[in-house]
Amino acid sequence: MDIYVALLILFGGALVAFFIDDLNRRWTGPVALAFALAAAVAFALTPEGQHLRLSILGFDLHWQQDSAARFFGWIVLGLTVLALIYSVKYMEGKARLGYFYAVFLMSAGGMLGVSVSRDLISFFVFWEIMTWTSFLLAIYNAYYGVETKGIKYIIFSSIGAYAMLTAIVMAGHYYHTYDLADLWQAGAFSFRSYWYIPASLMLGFAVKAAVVPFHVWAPDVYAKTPMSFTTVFSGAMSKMGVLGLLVVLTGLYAGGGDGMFWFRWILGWLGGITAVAGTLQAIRQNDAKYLLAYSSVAQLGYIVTALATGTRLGLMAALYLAVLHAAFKGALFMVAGAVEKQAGTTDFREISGLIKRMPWTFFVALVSVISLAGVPPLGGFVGKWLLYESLITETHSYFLVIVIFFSSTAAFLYAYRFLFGLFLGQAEEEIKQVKEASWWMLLPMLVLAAVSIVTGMYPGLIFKPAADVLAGWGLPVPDWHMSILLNRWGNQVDLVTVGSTVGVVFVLVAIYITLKGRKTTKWVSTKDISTSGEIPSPQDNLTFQRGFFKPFERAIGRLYDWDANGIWEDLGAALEAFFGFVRKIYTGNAQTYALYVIVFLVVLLIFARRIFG
Amino acid sequence: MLKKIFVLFLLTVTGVALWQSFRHAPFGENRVGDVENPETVSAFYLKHSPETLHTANSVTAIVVNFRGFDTLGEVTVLFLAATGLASILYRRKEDEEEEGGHLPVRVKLKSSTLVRTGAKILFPLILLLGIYVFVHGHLTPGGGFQGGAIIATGFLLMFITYKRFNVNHKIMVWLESLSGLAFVLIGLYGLVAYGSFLQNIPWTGRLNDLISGGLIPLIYIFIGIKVATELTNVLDTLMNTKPRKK
Amino acid sequence: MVISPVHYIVAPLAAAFFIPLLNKLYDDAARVVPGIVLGYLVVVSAVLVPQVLYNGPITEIIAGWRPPFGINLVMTPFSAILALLVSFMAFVIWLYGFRFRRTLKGGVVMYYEILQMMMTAGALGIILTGDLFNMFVFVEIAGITAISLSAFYRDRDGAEAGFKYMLLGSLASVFLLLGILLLYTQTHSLNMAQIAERMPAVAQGVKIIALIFLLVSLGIEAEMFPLNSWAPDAYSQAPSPTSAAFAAVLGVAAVYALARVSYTLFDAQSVSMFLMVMGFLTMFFAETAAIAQTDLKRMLAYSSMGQMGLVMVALGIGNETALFGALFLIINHAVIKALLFMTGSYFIYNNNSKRLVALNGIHKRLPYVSFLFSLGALAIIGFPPFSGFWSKFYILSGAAKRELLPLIIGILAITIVEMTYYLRVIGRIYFGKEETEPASHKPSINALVAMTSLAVIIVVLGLYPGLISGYLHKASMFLLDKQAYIQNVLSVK
Amino acid sequence: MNSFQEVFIRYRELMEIAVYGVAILLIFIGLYAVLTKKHLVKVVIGLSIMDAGVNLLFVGVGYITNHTAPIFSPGYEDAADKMVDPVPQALVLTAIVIGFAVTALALSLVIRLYRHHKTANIEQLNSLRW
Repeated sequence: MDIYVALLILFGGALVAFFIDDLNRRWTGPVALAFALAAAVAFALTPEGQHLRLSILGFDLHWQQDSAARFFGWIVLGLTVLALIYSVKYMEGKARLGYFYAVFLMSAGGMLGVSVSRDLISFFVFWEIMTWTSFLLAIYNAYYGVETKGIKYIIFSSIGAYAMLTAIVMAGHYYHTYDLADLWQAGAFSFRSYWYIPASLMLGFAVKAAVVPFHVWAPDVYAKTPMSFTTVFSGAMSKMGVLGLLVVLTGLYAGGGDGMFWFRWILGWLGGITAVAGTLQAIRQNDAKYLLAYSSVAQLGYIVTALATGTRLGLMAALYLAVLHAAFKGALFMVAGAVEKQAGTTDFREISGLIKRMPWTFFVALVSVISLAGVPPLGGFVGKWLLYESLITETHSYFLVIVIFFSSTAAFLYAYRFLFGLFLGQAEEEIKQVKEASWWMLLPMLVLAAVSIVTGMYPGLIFKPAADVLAGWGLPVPDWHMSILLNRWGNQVDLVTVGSTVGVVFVLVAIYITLKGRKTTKWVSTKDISTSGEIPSPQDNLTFQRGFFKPFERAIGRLYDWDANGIWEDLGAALEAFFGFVRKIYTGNAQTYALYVIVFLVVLLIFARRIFG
Repeated sequence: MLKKIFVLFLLTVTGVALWQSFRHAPFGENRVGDVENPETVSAFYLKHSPETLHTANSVTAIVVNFRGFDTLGEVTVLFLAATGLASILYRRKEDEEEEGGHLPVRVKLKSSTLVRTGAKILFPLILLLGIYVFVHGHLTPGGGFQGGAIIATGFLLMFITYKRFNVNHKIMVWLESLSGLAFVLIGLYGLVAYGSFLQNIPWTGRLNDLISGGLIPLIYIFIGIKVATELTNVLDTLMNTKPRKK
Repeated sequence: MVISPVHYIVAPLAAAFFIPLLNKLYDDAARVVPGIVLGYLVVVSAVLVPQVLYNGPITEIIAGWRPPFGINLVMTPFSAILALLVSFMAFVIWLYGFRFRRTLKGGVVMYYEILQMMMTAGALGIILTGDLFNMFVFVEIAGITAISLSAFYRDRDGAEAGFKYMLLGSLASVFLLLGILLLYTQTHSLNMAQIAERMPAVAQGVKIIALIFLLVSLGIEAEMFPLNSWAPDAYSQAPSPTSAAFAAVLGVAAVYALARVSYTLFDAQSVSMFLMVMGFLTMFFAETAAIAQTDLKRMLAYSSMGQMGLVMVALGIGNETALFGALFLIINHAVIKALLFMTGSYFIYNNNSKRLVALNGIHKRLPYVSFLFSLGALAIIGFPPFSGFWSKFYILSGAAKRELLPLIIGILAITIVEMTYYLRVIGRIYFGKEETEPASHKPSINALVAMTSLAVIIVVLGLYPGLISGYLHKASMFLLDKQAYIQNVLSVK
Repeated sequence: MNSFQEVFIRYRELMEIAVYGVAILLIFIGLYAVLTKKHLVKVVIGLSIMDAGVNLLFVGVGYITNHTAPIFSPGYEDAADKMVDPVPQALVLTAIVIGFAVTALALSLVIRLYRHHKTANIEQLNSLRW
C-alpha cells in the first residue's frame, strides 16, 4: 500500500461525505466513519520506511512512513476513528452534517499529512489545511462569536504558521533544500547560524501547542467546538505542535546540540508557566468543558517542558505523555460531550449526581481523571514520573520541578471538581430522566479508558514505539522496560504489582458498596441553599457549586489578575482602532485625492535622485 | 489660504521639474535628422510620406497610415465617450418624475430672427466646409477630425438656434456604425490582401492629386463622417431634455 | 485569414461599431454578440499562446511599416499569458452576466455590453502593444469605459465614483502624455523597444523625471498607494460583472503596463526599492481599510488593492522567483477576485443591500454560492491547497533570496489582517443569525457555469500548479530579459 | 529671411520661455483649478486647460526653427528637410480628441451629480469614503 493512499482516502472521503449529506442525512456519519476506517487500514498496511518523492513547482516533496510518522499517525487516526464512532450518535440531528464530516475528515487528512511529511513545504501545506479546517469546525456552533472571539483561534494559528513560513523560506534560501533530512544535516536548525529559523519555527509549533502567552485561543476553541471534534483537536492536533518541536530538536541534536541552553531554559519555563496557568484557570471554571479545555492547556505545558529538557528521559516523557494525553483527554471530552448530549448542559451549577444515571460514563471519567492526575496505578503516573526524573536528575532544574509539582498537585482540585460536579452529589429532579449515553458513544470512551489502564501496567507498549521514534531521528534513547520504572538510584517499581493490587482493592470496594447500598435520606434541593442574611434575587442560582474552590481562589487571588486574554484583546482593539484611524485618509473628497497625486508626484520629483538614482 | 499656498508650492516644484527636463530638448532644435537616411521616426515619415504614400500632408499620412492604429483607437475613444455619455445621461420616465420634470438644458429663450435666419443660411455652408476639409485631408491642413468637428459645430448652431431641431437618430446610428465599420473593414482588407492590418494599397497615385495616397483619403472621409456623427450625438445627448426616441 | 494578435483588437472594435446596427434588427444582439467576440478571442488565445510559448515571441506589424517606424503588437510569453487570462476572464464574466442584465431595460443593455467589451479590448491593447503612444490610447479606451461603467447605475453614488475616477484618470493621462513626450524628445521614437535601446544615452535627469511621470500615471491605474483612492468607489459602485472585470481585466493590464515600463523601458534595479516600498504601503493601507468596511463590495475592492500591492512588491523584488510569483498572483487574483465579486453580487442581489450585516446566515438561502464564496475567500488568503498559496509562497521565496526578512514579516502580518476580515465574512455567511428572509433569487445556469469553472480553476491550480508553472517560468524569465525583447522587436523586417 | 525670423533667432531663449513657459503655465493653471476650485465645472475646465497645455507642449517640442509645415504642397515637394517634426502634430491630434472625449464624459457626470445633489460644490461629494 502506498503512503498516499490513506491521505487520498481521507480527502476523497471528505468530498463524498459532503455530497452524500444531500442524499440522506443518516448516512453521512457512517460513511465518514467508513472512510476513516479504510484510511486506518491503509495506513496500517503501508510498510515501514516507505518513501514517496513528488515534485511540485520544482520543489521536491518527501513523504516517509518512518517510526515518527507511524507514532503520530496512529494518534491521529486512532482518535479520528474513535471520535467518528462517537460522532455518529453525538451529532445526530444536528444541522450541516455534510459540512461537519467533510471538514472533519479533511482535518484528519491534514494531521496525517503533517505526520508523514518529511520536507518543510508539504509539512506547511498540511499544517495549513489542518489549521483552516479546524477553524471551520471551531465556528461550527453558531452561538460562538465569529466576529470577535472565534477569529482569535485562526489569528493565533496564523501568527504561528506564518512564523513557520518565514523560517521555511529563509531556510530554503540559505540551504537550497526543504528536505528535513538535508536540513538536519546542514545544521539549519542550529542557533549558531541563523537563530531566527529555529526560533520562528518553534514559535509556530508553540502556538499550536498552546504555550503561554499564545494559549488564549485554546480554551474557547476547545470548549465551543463540538465535543466529538474537540477530542481530536485537543488530543491529536496539539500533538502536531509536539511533533514540530521534536523536528527542531532533532535538528539541534544533529547539529551537535550547540546553543541549546537558553532555548531549553525559555521553552521549559514557558511550559511550566503554561502548566500552572492552565491549572489555576481550570480550577475556577464552572463549566466542565472549559475546565477540560484549561486542563488541556496545562497538560500541554508538561509535554512542552518535557521536550524542552531535551534529555533522554525528558523526550521519552514527552512522547509518552502525548499518547496518554490523547487518551485521557480524548475520553474526558467525550464524557463531557455525553453529558451535554444527555443532560443538556455541562454547567456544574445546573447538574450533579449523574452517577446513577450514567454509570459507565462515570467509570470512564473516573479512570481518565485518575490518569490525568498522575496517580498510580494508571498511565498518567508513569509520564509524570519520567518528567520529574528527567528534570531532577538530568537537567537539575529544581525550581521548574517545584512549579510542575505545584501545578500537578493543584490539578487534583479540578480533577475532583470535574468528578464531583458532574457525577457525585445529590441528583436533582430535572436530571432524573437522564439516560446513559448510547453504546456507540460509550464504546470509544471505554477504549480510551482501557488505554489508560493498560499503560498503567505496561507502559512499555508506548515506550517501544516512542523509543523507535527517538532512535529513528538520532535522538538519545533511554533504557526502558515493559512494566518496570527505574530511577537513578537503582530503585524500581513493578507497575504490574502496583496496578493489580490497586485494581483488586478497587473491585472489592466496588462490590462492597454495591452490596451494602447507600443510605437514603430526605435531602433538600442543592439549588436552594439559604444565604446567610443576604436577600437573594429570584434569578440567583444558589447552588454550592458556585464558588466551589472559593478559599483556594482567595488564597492565590492576585494571580488571577494576570489575564493574558485581556492583554491580547486590548491589543486587538487598539489595532482595530488604529486601522480605523488610518483609513480616514480616504476622505471621500475628490480634490483631496487629486492633491494626494500631486503631493506624491512632487515628493518623487524632489527626492528623485535619492529614490531612483 | 494655507492650502492655496501649499498648492502653489507643489505646482512650482512640478513646473520647475518640467522646465528643467524640457531644457534638454531646446526649442526649435532640429531633432529630426537626416531625412534621406532616417534615424528617427519623423525623418522616416517625412521621407516616405511623399515618396511611398504620395500623400502631401504628412501629418495625415502619419495619422491615417503610419500610426493609423492609434487613430482607430482614437475613433473608438470618441465612440465610447458617446456611448458612455448616452449610458449616463439617457432619460427614463421615472427620472423625470424623480427630478421634478424640467431641466434647463436647452436654451429657454427664443432666438432672435436674425440668428435664426443667419443659422439657416450658415448651416449648409458649414456642412460644405466640413466636407471640404475632410475630403482634402491628405492635401491640405485638416482632415477627418477637423472636418467632423466643423460639421458638428454646424449642428450645434442649429441646436442652439432652434428649440425643436432634432437630428434623425436612425440615420445617425447608421452613419456612425457604417463609417466605423468601414474603417475596420479597410484595415481588414489590408490584413487579408497584404498581410498587415491597415496596410495601404500599392497604388497611391501622384503627389498632390485629389485622388492620391491610396486608401488614405477614403479612410479620412469615413473618419470625418464618424467624428461628425459622434460629436453631434454627444451634443444631442448633452442638450436633449426629452427621452430619446427609440 | 491567419489568426494573428491584431484580432484581439479588431474583433471587439468591429463588433462594437456593428452592434448598434444589429441591435435595431435583433433585440438580443447586444447581449449575444460580445459573447461571440470574447469567445472568439479565447480561441485566438488558444491558438496563439502555444505558438508564442514554443516558437518565441510574435511581433505583428501594423499598416505594413516595420517596428521602429510603424505601430506593432508584441506577443511575448509574458503578454501572451496575460492576454489569454484577460480574454478568458472577460468571456467568463460575460457568461456570468448574460442573464443578470435582464433586469436592465432597452438600449441601456447595449451601452453596457459595448462598454464592457471595449474595456476588455482596451486592456488587451495595453498588454499587446509595442508602442508607447498606442499604449496611451488603449489606456484611455480602458479608462473611459471604466469611468462610464462606474457611473452606469446613474445613482448618486455611481456618478460620484465616476467623477472621482475621471478626475484621477485625467491626471493620469496628462502625466502619461508628459512622460511619453519627454521620452520622445530624448529618443525620437515611440517604439518601446527602440526607446529601451536608446535609453542608456539619455541624460539621467530627464530619464528619472520621465520615469516619475510614467510611474505616477500608471500607478493611478494600477491602484498604487496613495493614488488608488478612486478604486474603492469605482469598484463598489459599478455593476458587479464590471467590478469583477476591474479586478480581472483592468487590473491585469495596469500591472502589465507598470511591469513593462519599469522592466523594459527603465532599469529594474532603480525602481526596485520604490516598487517594494509603495507596494507594501498599498497593501498596508488597503488591507487595514478593508477590515473596518461595512459594505461587501467596498471590502472586496480594498482587498483587490491589497493584492495589487503584493504584485507590485513582487515586481519590485524582481528576481525570477518573485516574478513567477507575481505572474501567478496576477492569475490568481483575476480568477479569485472575479469569483468573489460574482458570488458577492448574488448576495447583494438577494439582500438588496451591499451591507455585510445583511449576509448573516445567507448560506441557507444560497448554499452553493456561499460555498463558492468561501472557497474563493480561503484561496485569496492563501491557504493551501488552493492556488493562492503558491503565488504567495513564491513571492516570499523571492524575497528570501534577496534576504528581505522585514518585508517577509510585513507581508505575512498584513496577510493576517486580510484573513481576519475574510473569515469574519465566512463566519457571517454560515453562522450569523439571520434576521429576515426575503425572496430568493437562485443563480441562473450560465452564472453557475461561470462561477463553477472559476472555482475549478482555483482548486486545480492549487493542487497541481505544475499545469502552468512551466509557462509561467518562461514568461517571467522573458520579462527579465530586456535585450531579448529589444532584439525580437527590432529584428522584424 | 524676414525680420521676424531674425528676431526669432536672436531671442531664441526668449521664445523658449514663451512657448514652453506658456505651455507649462497652462498646465500649472489647470492643475491649480483642479486642486482648489470648488465648482465642478471649474474643475473640469481646469482639466481642459491642462490638456491644452500639454498639447501646446507637444507642438512646441516638434517645432524646428525656420522650418515649414510638414505638407508637401505644390512647390514644396522636395522640402522634406525643411519641415518641422510631423509626429508630435499627429500625436496632438489624437490627444485633443481624447481630451475632448474625457471632457464630454466629465460634463455628463457633472450633470448627473448636479441632478442628484442639487449642487455643484465638490466638497459635497463625499458620501463614498473610508
